[in-house]
Parts: sequence; C-alpha cells; structure tokens
Amino acid sequence: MNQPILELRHIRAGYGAIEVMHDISFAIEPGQVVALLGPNGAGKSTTIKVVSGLLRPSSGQLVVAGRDVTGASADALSRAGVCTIPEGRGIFPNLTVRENLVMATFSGRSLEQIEHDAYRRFPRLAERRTQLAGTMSGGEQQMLSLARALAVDPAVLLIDELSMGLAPKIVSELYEQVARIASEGVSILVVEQFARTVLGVADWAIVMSHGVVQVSGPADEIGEEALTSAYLGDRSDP
Amino acid sequence: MNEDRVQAFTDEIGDMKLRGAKGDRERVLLVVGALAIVVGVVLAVLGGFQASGTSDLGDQVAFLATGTLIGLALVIAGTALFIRYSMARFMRFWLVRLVHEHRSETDRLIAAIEKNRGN
Amino acid sequence: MQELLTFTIIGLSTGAIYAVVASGLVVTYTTSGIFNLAHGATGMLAAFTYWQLRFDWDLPAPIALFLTLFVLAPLFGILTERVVMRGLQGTTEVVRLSVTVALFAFMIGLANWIWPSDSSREAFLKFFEGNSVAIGGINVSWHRIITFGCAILVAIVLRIVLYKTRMGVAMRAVVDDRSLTELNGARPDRVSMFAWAISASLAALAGILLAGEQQLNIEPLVLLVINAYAAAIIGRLKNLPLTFFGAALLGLLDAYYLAYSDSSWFPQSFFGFSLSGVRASIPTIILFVALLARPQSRLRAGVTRFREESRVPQWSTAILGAVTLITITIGISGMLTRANTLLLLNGFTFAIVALSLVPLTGYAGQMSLAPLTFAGLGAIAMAKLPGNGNLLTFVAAILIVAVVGAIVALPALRLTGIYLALSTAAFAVLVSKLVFNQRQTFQTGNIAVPVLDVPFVDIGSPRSRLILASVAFSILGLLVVSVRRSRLGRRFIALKDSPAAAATLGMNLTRTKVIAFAMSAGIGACAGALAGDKVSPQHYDFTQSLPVVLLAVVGGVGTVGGAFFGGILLGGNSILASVVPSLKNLAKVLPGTIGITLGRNPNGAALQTAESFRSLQSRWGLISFAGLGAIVIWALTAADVLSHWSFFVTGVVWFLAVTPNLAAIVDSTHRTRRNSTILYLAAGLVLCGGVDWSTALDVTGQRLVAVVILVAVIGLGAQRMIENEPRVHKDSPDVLGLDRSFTGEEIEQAERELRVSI
Amino acid sequence: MALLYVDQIMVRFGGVMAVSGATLLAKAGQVTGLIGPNGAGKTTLFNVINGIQDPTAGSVSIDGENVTHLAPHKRAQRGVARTFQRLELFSSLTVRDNIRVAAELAMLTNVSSTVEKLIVRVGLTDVADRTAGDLPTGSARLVEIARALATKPKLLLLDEPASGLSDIESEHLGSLLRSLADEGLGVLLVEHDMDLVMRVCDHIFVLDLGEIIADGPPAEVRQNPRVLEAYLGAS
Repeated sequence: MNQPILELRHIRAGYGAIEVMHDISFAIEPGQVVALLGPNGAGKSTTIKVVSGLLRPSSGQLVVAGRDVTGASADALSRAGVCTIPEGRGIFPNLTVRENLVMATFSGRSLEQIEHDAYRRFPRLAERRTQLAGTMSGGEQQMLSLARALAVDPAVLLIDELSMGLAPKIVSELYEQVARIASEGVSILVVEQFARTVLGVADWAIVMSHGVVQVSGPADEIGEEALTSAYLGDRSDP
Repeated sequence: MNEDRVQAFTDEIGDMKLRGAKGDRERVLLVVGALAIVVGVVLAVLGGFQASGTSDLGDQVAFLATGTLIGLALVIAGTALFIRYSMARFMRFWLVRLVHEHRSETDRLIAAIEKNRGN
Repeated sequence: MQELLTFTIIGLSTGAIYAVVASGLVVTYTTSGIFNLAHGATGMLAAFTYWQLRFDWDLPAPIALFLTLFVLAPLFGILTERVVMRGLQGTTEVVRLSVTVALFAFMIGLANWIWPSDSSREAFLKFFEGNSVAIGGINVSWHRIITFGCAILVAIVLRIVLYKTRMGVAMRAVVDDRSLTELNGARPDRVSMFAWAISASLAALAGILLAGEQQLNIEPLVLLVINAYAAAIIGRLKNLPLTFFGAALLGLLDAYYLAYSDSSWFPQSFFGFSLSGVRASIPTIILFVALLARPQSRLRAGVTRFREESRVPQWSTAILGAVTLITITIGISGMLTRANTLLLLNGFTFAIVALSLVPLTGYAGQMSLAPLTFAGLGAIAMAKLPGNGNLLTFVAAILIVAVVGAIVALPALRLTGIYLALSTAAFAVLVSKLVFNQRQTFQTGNIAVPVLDVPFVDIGSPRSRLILASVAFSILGLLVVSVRRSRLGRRFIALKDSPAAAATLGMNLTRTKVIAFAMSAGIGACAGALAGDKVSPQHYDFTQSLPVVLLAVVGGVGTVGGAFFGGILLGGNSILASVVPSLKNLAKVLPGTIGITLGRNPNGAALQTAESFRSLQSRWGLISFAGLGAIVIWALTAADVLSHWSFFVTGVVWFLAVTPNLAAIVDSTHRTRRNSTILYLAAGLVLCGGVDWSTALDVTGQRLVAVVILVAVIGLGAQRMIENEPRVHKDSPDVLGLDRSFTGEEIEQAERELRVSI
Repeated sequence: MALLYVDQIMVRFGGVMAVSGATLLAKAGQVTGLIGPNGAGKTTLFNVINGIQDPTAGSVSIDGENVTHLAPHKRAQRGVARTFQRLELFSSLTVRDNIRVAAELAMLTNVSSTVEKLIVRVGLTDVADRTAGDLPTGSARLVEIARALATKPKLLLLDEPASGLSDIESEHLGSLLRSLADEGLGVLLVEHDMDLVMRVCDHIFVLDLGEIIADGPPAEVRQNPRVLEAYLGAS
C-alpha cells in the first residue's frame, strides 16, 4: 500500500493559448500535507484545477490512488472522495448555510451526519444555519467551506488560498482546523501565499514560479531566503 | 482507520467511470446486442405460434412478417453487435500485445546487430 | 363595482397563465443561461398533443393530462437540453438566441405539418366546459378557477422543489457557481436536464390552459405566450415572486383595458391614430418599460470568447460576385414563369433584409429581432411620401427609416445581449400592432408601394423588378463590403470583439451602436421601398422577422454572401412549399432544422462554401475557364440545345459542383485519379445537360430537389476522388496502437485486460 | 503635479470591501509599480482608474482634472490607456488592424505611419498580418501594449503584462517600459513577476486587503517587514 495517493506526471495545462503549467510532476503520499507555494501567477491555482478535475491538462497524466484518471470529471472525483475548497470562497453565496451543507450530501453522506459534524466543529455556523452564506463575514464563509470539507470525510483535500483577503488572526485560526484535519490522516494539498503560516502545518513544500517547480523538499528545510526570492524577486540590493 | 479510508478511496476511484472512455459505449452496445437477441427470439417464437394458430393465409403471412421476420432480423443484428463488441476489446489488446512483442523483438534484434557491427 | 370584480377575476386568471409560462422561462434561463424564445412554442406543441390524446383519441382527461404534463413534456425538455442546448456552451449570444429561434421555427413547422389547420377538427374544450360557479354574484367558469389554482399550485411546487429538494438546491447552486457545484459532486448536466424538463412541463401546462380559453390555433398560442416574457423580465429573469407579480399585473392591465376602453371617457384615437391596437400591445409596452428600467449593464472584461471567424472581404471578389449575380439574374430571368419570378424576387427581398443584419449583427455583434419591421416602415415611407417612387423619394424613405432606427436604438443602447434582442422584439411587435394595423397606412389591408422610377429604364414587369432587385442587392452588398473595409467597419468589429477594450481606447460605444442600427435600418428600408407592389402588413410582422434572422445567421451573418444565401434559402423554401405540396411539410421544418445544427457550425454555411471556392483565389486561368464554361452552357441554351430547366440544372452543377474542384484537379499529381475525376465530372455534366428536366420531372419542386441531389453527388463525389489523402478516422479504436507507439500505461492496461500477470 | 492622483478610493461589492481607501499617485516619466498578494484589489483599482468600475467613494484625477465620473472613452481621450490581465484583443482583426483601430480612435493625423512605427518598435513585424486571436500569449500581450500606445497616451496602465511571457520576452518588455518612461510617459504597472517589477519600477506601492500598506523605491519596499508579512503571513 505504498503507492502515492495523488500523483501528477508531466502535466502541462493552460487556458487556450496560454500555457500556465509547464511539465509539472510531483506526488503526495497518503496522510501527507503538501504545501504549494509561490508568487501569484505561478500556476498554483491551475494545479488545483487540474487535480480537482475542473481543467483537463493538455498533456501528462493525473494518477489518483494508482489509477490514471486524466480527464475524469470534477463531480466524479468529488464523489469518490476528493474534496476541493476552491479559490475565493468555496461557498454558494445565495444559498443558506444549511443549503450549502445540503450540497455536500452529493458526497454520499446524509444531511444529519454532515450537519452534526459541521456544527460540532464550528458552533457559530449552527447559529446561522438559515442565514444566506453570502451575508456572513469572510472568516465565517471560509469556516463554512472548511466545515463542508470536514463533514464529507474526504480522502484527499485540496485547498486553494484559504487566506485570501482575510486578516492574519483569522487565517491562523483556520489553519488550526486544517492541522486537525491533517492529524486525522487526510492527505492534503494546500495552495497558500502566506508561506510562514502554512509551513507550520505542512510536511512537504513545493515552491512554484513561472509554471515550473523551483524547489521541493521537506517543509522545515525550505528557507526564508528561497521564499523571499520567489515572492519578491532575487535581485540583491541595487 | 486511515488505512481503511485509503483503501475505500482506492476502491471508489477504481469504480469511477471515466468520461469519454470508449468502454462505456462498447458496453452499452454489447447490452443492446444481447437484448436484441432475446427480444428477437421472443418475437420469432410468438410470431410462429400466432401463425400456426390461424388458418387464414393472409393472417399467417402477416404474423410471420411482423413477428418472425422482424424477430429474426433482430437476432441477426443483435448477434452481430454482441460478437463485434465482445470480441473488440479482446482483439484490440491482443493486437496491441502482439505488436508490442514484435517491436521489442525488433529492438532486441537491432541491438544485437549493432553490437555485432561494433565488434 | 361588480364589473370591476369580474374583470379582476378574468385578469388574474390570464395573469396566472402568464405566471406559469414565465416561471418556466426563468427556470431555464437561470440554470443554463439560455433565454428560450421557443418556450411558447413548446406550450403550443403540448396543447396540440393534449388535444390529440384527449379529443381525437378520446383518452380520459386525467390520463391525457398525465401523459402530456409528466411524460411527454419533460421528455421533450430533456431531449432539447441534451441534443440542442448542451452544445451551445462557449458560443456567442447571437448563436444561442438564433438556435432557440430555430427551435421555435421548427416546432411551428412541426405543428403545421402534423395538425394542418382544419375547420372540422374536434373542439378543444375547457375543463368542465359549461360549468361555472357564482362568486360574489358573478359566474366564473371552472376553467378559470382551475387556471388560477394551477398558478398557485405551481408557485407552491416550485417553491418546494427549489428549496426543499436536493436537486432544487443544486439548481440554485449552479446559478451561483457552476464549477463549485461540480466540486460538490453534483452533475451540472443533469441539473440542467432537470431544469429543462420542469420548464417544458410548465410550458405545457400553460399551453393547455390557454388553449381552453383561446381555442387551438398556432399563432395566437405562440404569441400570447410571448407576452409572458414581459413578466419574466419584470422578475429580472431570476426572481420568481417578482415574476408572478409581473404576470398578475399584466393580466389585470389587460382585463381592465378590455373593460374600460369602450367607455366614453377613454380616448379612441390619438392625433388621428387609431388606438385599437393598444390592447394587444400592452404586454409589449410593459416589456419595453421593464427592459429600460433595468440598471445599465456594466462593461465587463473577459466575458465572451468568439468561435466565429471574420475575414476582410477583397474588392476583387466582391465586384466579381456582384457582376456574376447580376449576369446570372439577367440570364435566367427570361426563362422563369411569372410565379417563379415573383418568388425569386421575394428571395431577393429577404436577402436584402438579411443583408441589413450584416453590419449590425455580423460586424458589430448587436442582435436585432426586428429587421423586417424596418422594411415595413420603408415600404410605408415609400408609399406615403410624395413623388410616386422617384429616386428622391426612395432616398428620403431610406433616410427617414434610418433616423427611426437610430432613435429606436437610443433607449435600447443601455442594454446588451439578450435584453437588447428582446427590446428590438418588443419594438417589432409594437410597430406591427400600432402602425401596420392602422387604417391610414394600410387602407384595404394592403398598401401600394410605387415602383422605383429609375431614369431611362422602364421598370414595371416582374422580370425587370427582379433584375432591379439583383442590382440593388449588389450595390448594397458592395456598400457593406466597403463599410467592412473602412475605419467604421473596424470599429464595429472592435465593438463586437471587446467592448471593454474599445471603450478604454476611446470609442464612444453608444455612438457606434447608433450608427450600426441606423445603417441596418436604412438597408432594411431599401427592401421595403423596393417592394414595387401591393404588400400587406402581415409580411412585416415580428413572427416573419424571426426566420429571416435565423436564416441570415445560418447563411453566415458575418458576410454579404451569407446574407444572400440565407435570403435565397428562405425564398427558395417558399418556392419549394408553394409548388410541391408533397414537399410542403418538409419545407416547414427545414429552416428550423438547419438552424438547430448551428451550434456545431457557428460560422454559417456561406463561409463553408466560400472556403471551397478559396482554392480559386487569384488563379485567373481557372476563373476564366469557369466563366467560359458558364458562357458555353448559356450559349447552348440560347441555341435551344438545352431546355431552360436543363440550363438551370447544368449551370448550378457547373458552379457548385465542378468549379470548386478545378484547382484540386489541376494540382493533382496522381494521373489516374485526376483523369477519372475529370471523366466523372464530364459524365455528370452530360447527364445534367442531356436530360430534359422540364419533361423528365413534372413539378418544379422535384426539379429543385434533383438539383440539390445532383450537386451533392457530383460535387462531393469528385471531391472524394481528387483528394490525395485517403480519409482515415484517426481515433478509431481499431487502429489504436497502429498509428503511434504505445505508452507504458496502455501496455499495462492491455496486460490487465489479458489477465497476463506482469 | 502628479499625472495620476488616486485619492481615498473605496469600492464595495455587496458586503465585501474590495478596495478600502487606497491612495496613490503616478508621475510622468516614471514607472510606478502596484503590487500585492492575490485578492488585494489591484485589478479593481485599475478598473476604477480607467472608468470601467465606479468607486463607492473617493476620487481619481488626471493632470489635476477630476475624472472620477467620466466614461471610459472620455478618459481615453484625456490620455489614459490600459491593457488587460485576461487578454482583450479584437480577436477577429489582424494585428495591424488592432493597432489601427486605436490610432483612428485617437484621431491621429498620421495613422498609417504611427501604426507601422509601433509595429516595428514593439517587435510585431513578423505577425502584423495575422489574426490577433491566433497569436501566442507573448505576442498577444505586445499587441495590447502597442494598441494602447497607439492612442498616444500620457498614462499607460498595464495589468500583468508579463504573465505568460518567457524570460526573454519579459526582459524585452522591461526595456520597452523603461524606454517609454524615459520618453516622458507615465506607466502604472501591476505585475507578479517581481524580477521585472524590481528592475523597472522607480517607485512601488503595495496594496493589501484593499489598502496601501507601504510605498517607496524597490529596494526599500523589499526590506519592509509589513510587505513581507503581507506576502508570507505572520511568522
């Protein structure tokens, strides 16, 4: 049982003529938390889209649990147990909190189970179950999307920019929850620009820029300089 | 528990239907073929019974035409479909296998020749 | 007081029907982004189906109702989504809308075919016909009460479905974020299918209720349902309660107008204009107001990506085309019967109307559903202006209509896409109800448009009018080509491709759109002003505009050739219908069927044909050879060797089947293949010329069908023969592995399938 | 006087503040950078500057004239041109015609010569007659820049012009931007390619959560702990 749970083999992908991922390969072992870091426009979100099945790669293979599933639809992958929290807020703003959880029942679990799990983890959502999700604060919206991820009992969790537009304090709260999910043995691929925050949670880190993997290694070995140069350029003082 | 989850996940992924896979259509046509055979046989038998049950020649011809003939046609078409698609998968991979063997054989041969030439 | 109550009840039950239709419209628009113009036609078809089951085959009402509402209609909806609508993702709004127009035309054609109007038909009875109940001293028929009840039931059921079921929640979720719905594990395709099924059921319910009130006629059924668009727009195409409110409002206004318009205090005319058409146009007026009350659409970057293609037309091609068109028209005009001349003339009129859409829709990307309305206004202006048809009158008529077009465009300019298209539709309906129906404009139901008075030429006979029409089309076509090649044309295209970029580069979008509308109206007016005969207002109705728009888009609305092709196709279609009764039914569904396939080929047919002629570009030797051939055929006819029909058949085959293959034949290096192709073509031509088609086939339609078949067989056959590359289906599973090397994965899979352990 | 002055701009979408009180300025003859993490509100701010988006509060001035409520095309006439992050080419026109439309809209007297000069300058000679929709990203971005330049702007807004470009192309872009600034044009650059930003910008503004959190010359911004925190998160 030592095969990677998720593997990208020489993936190239993009939008129309614009290729955003140039020959990306990496693998995630069961139970591992992998952080995908890098500046904006590096191709991280595209990677998540490919893995979740929203975007079909132009070449290369996506292998999940030993099977080549390149071209599988996002909904099939989702029902099989790949849960994705997409960029922005992974919620339906014009549905109520409860209806958002109803949407999670497509995973196969019952609404009772899902509601029970979600409200136990985030009691604040229980108070707001009839409120439109779009009217909650940004942090609460992210809580809801995390709650969904928790409640559907995923085998693989893909998270894209959980922190976008949120205050640092809320971000670290959210990452405590991610750490808890990780401790239950769920394999996680997390895209994040707050590198320092996510490196505390991750086992392995991959730094991408310009659609290419620049550095890849155990999370605690990724140095601050490597990150700074990836984010703010490597020019030393002028 | 984690091992179990991973195993369950592996099974789910294994059972997942891939969009655009040709296998689906082949399986459907295979089933259609099998169904056609069954329906055809039933029709033919019914037609035969009906025809033998009446003495009017016109009726007999009508029953034979609607039941037996259409039934026979269905059986033939169904058999063709069934054979075509049950064999296709096997044949294709057999072919692939053969060609692959052939190629690696050739590669070995070329390697051997190259080696000889080197000597 | 009692009267008020009566009319309130009548109004509410009419409103109930509108509400049911409108809610179906909203359901599909929100889930799939397609505004289904054919929604009303679905209801019409369902009403006919119900009639068939209930009154013709005498099934009990509950069974007939169940079959129609819960089996056939949902099936039809699912089929529509699966076959037609799913292919439309990633196409422009013009194409999407045209496809629903096509569906509309198709369904009307189908209904006409299956249920030809027939006075001896069994009556469509109301539910519990003849029974009524007294409410507050007034007798209200059971049918009205049921109608009202249905609307309430629909409201409740929709509420439950959308809010209490998982599928309903998913339908609303798709509106919010389609890809997130996928990530949740729901299948968006199934969700849309479900939505289309519900929508078709709702349309069916409304159709049946309406037919009980209005009897079973195609046009009013379809058109009355169009009125429900107004309600849907009041609900902003997404809000169901507001939609129901809008529907009630419409129903009440209609009923009150009916009640009080006869009162002495109510104005019957307005500056001499009769207001008799006002009642019928109430929903349209409300639609117009509701559209204009929408907030200004914001410029957005990165919205549409176009699959359509547009090329700059070359002067040489355009002039050659114009000269050829006029020559051919003169050549064949002498051989046509009077009836056929008039039909071809009709085709030219449609072609000019379709041409009016080229700068507007093809270049500037603005959809208009009212091209014939401007033609109608052009005809009126030509008839009413002094001068009895001299050139000055003609020019004045065009200018006036162009100004009208610009003015109409102004308020509509705040709108984009579907809303713009609907507002032009509203304008078209308004004009036909309020202007075309005026006694002043069309005294005896007809208006005599004077023949254009061209100096030194006597135009009066149908033949000379046909030639005039071809000249007019050529001139206007060249004008449109010159626009495309000019600064203005580039601006139009820029407006279509990216309004956001155009605005940030300094383009005044409003002004550009107004110019496009004025130009389109002016060209449309030409078509009307050239009518040169008595015309009746029905010719310019909104429903008549739809097929023109459709065929223009099918032909290829981005090119002059496409407009010509579309117009002639529409004219030819009526030739087919009028001459061969046996083909009449086919002719009815033909335009719709062609249009439905549009999703697969958004460029239109003209571009495809042009593509095959492209091989001849600047190869003057071959072009002169083609011309020489045409002259030979004509000379043979003039010398009475060929009959007129044989001339026609041979000419068409020469142009459409032989000429496009010339270059390939000359270029071919394969000697035997080349020779056999030449032989094949020659044999084909001899067959076309040798048979006297006027005696071989006795009806025009059959001859036309023969032409189409001959062109296809000869042209495509030759193309197959001469093409150097044999055709191989690349992805056929049976050659998998033979045309490329295997990947490790494939071999692994092969091993697994063969149960060979590795 | 600053060429562009953006004063306390606020933009609210529904309940979300996309930009909350951003103030920045750009000078003629300089390349000004605007950087910040994803979702910081950079593109929204751009849309406000050229009029595609109305701000909830605040004002935008060009050359001292308040243009906050002018339509985009009026601003273009006052010398503001922009490119788009997701390409907005006139995809069915040729490259030459794309640039030509812009030059014609600017009412230039010598349209043809301007267009030809720009084609050469930006380096599009080889593809000038191709349909813009068929171009690879690199050339397509250059067409957008050339098209914007054809209106003879005073201020050029560039929204991620280097995304999808190769290293060589982006270097070429950098020197083009420098030479444009040296000719007196004001450039406002939103870009994620930090090498490019640090190399060509004279002054950088950092936007985070809809607010300007730092500004200064590149070297200074690079050392600023608040900027690092915005990018990397709290340690």
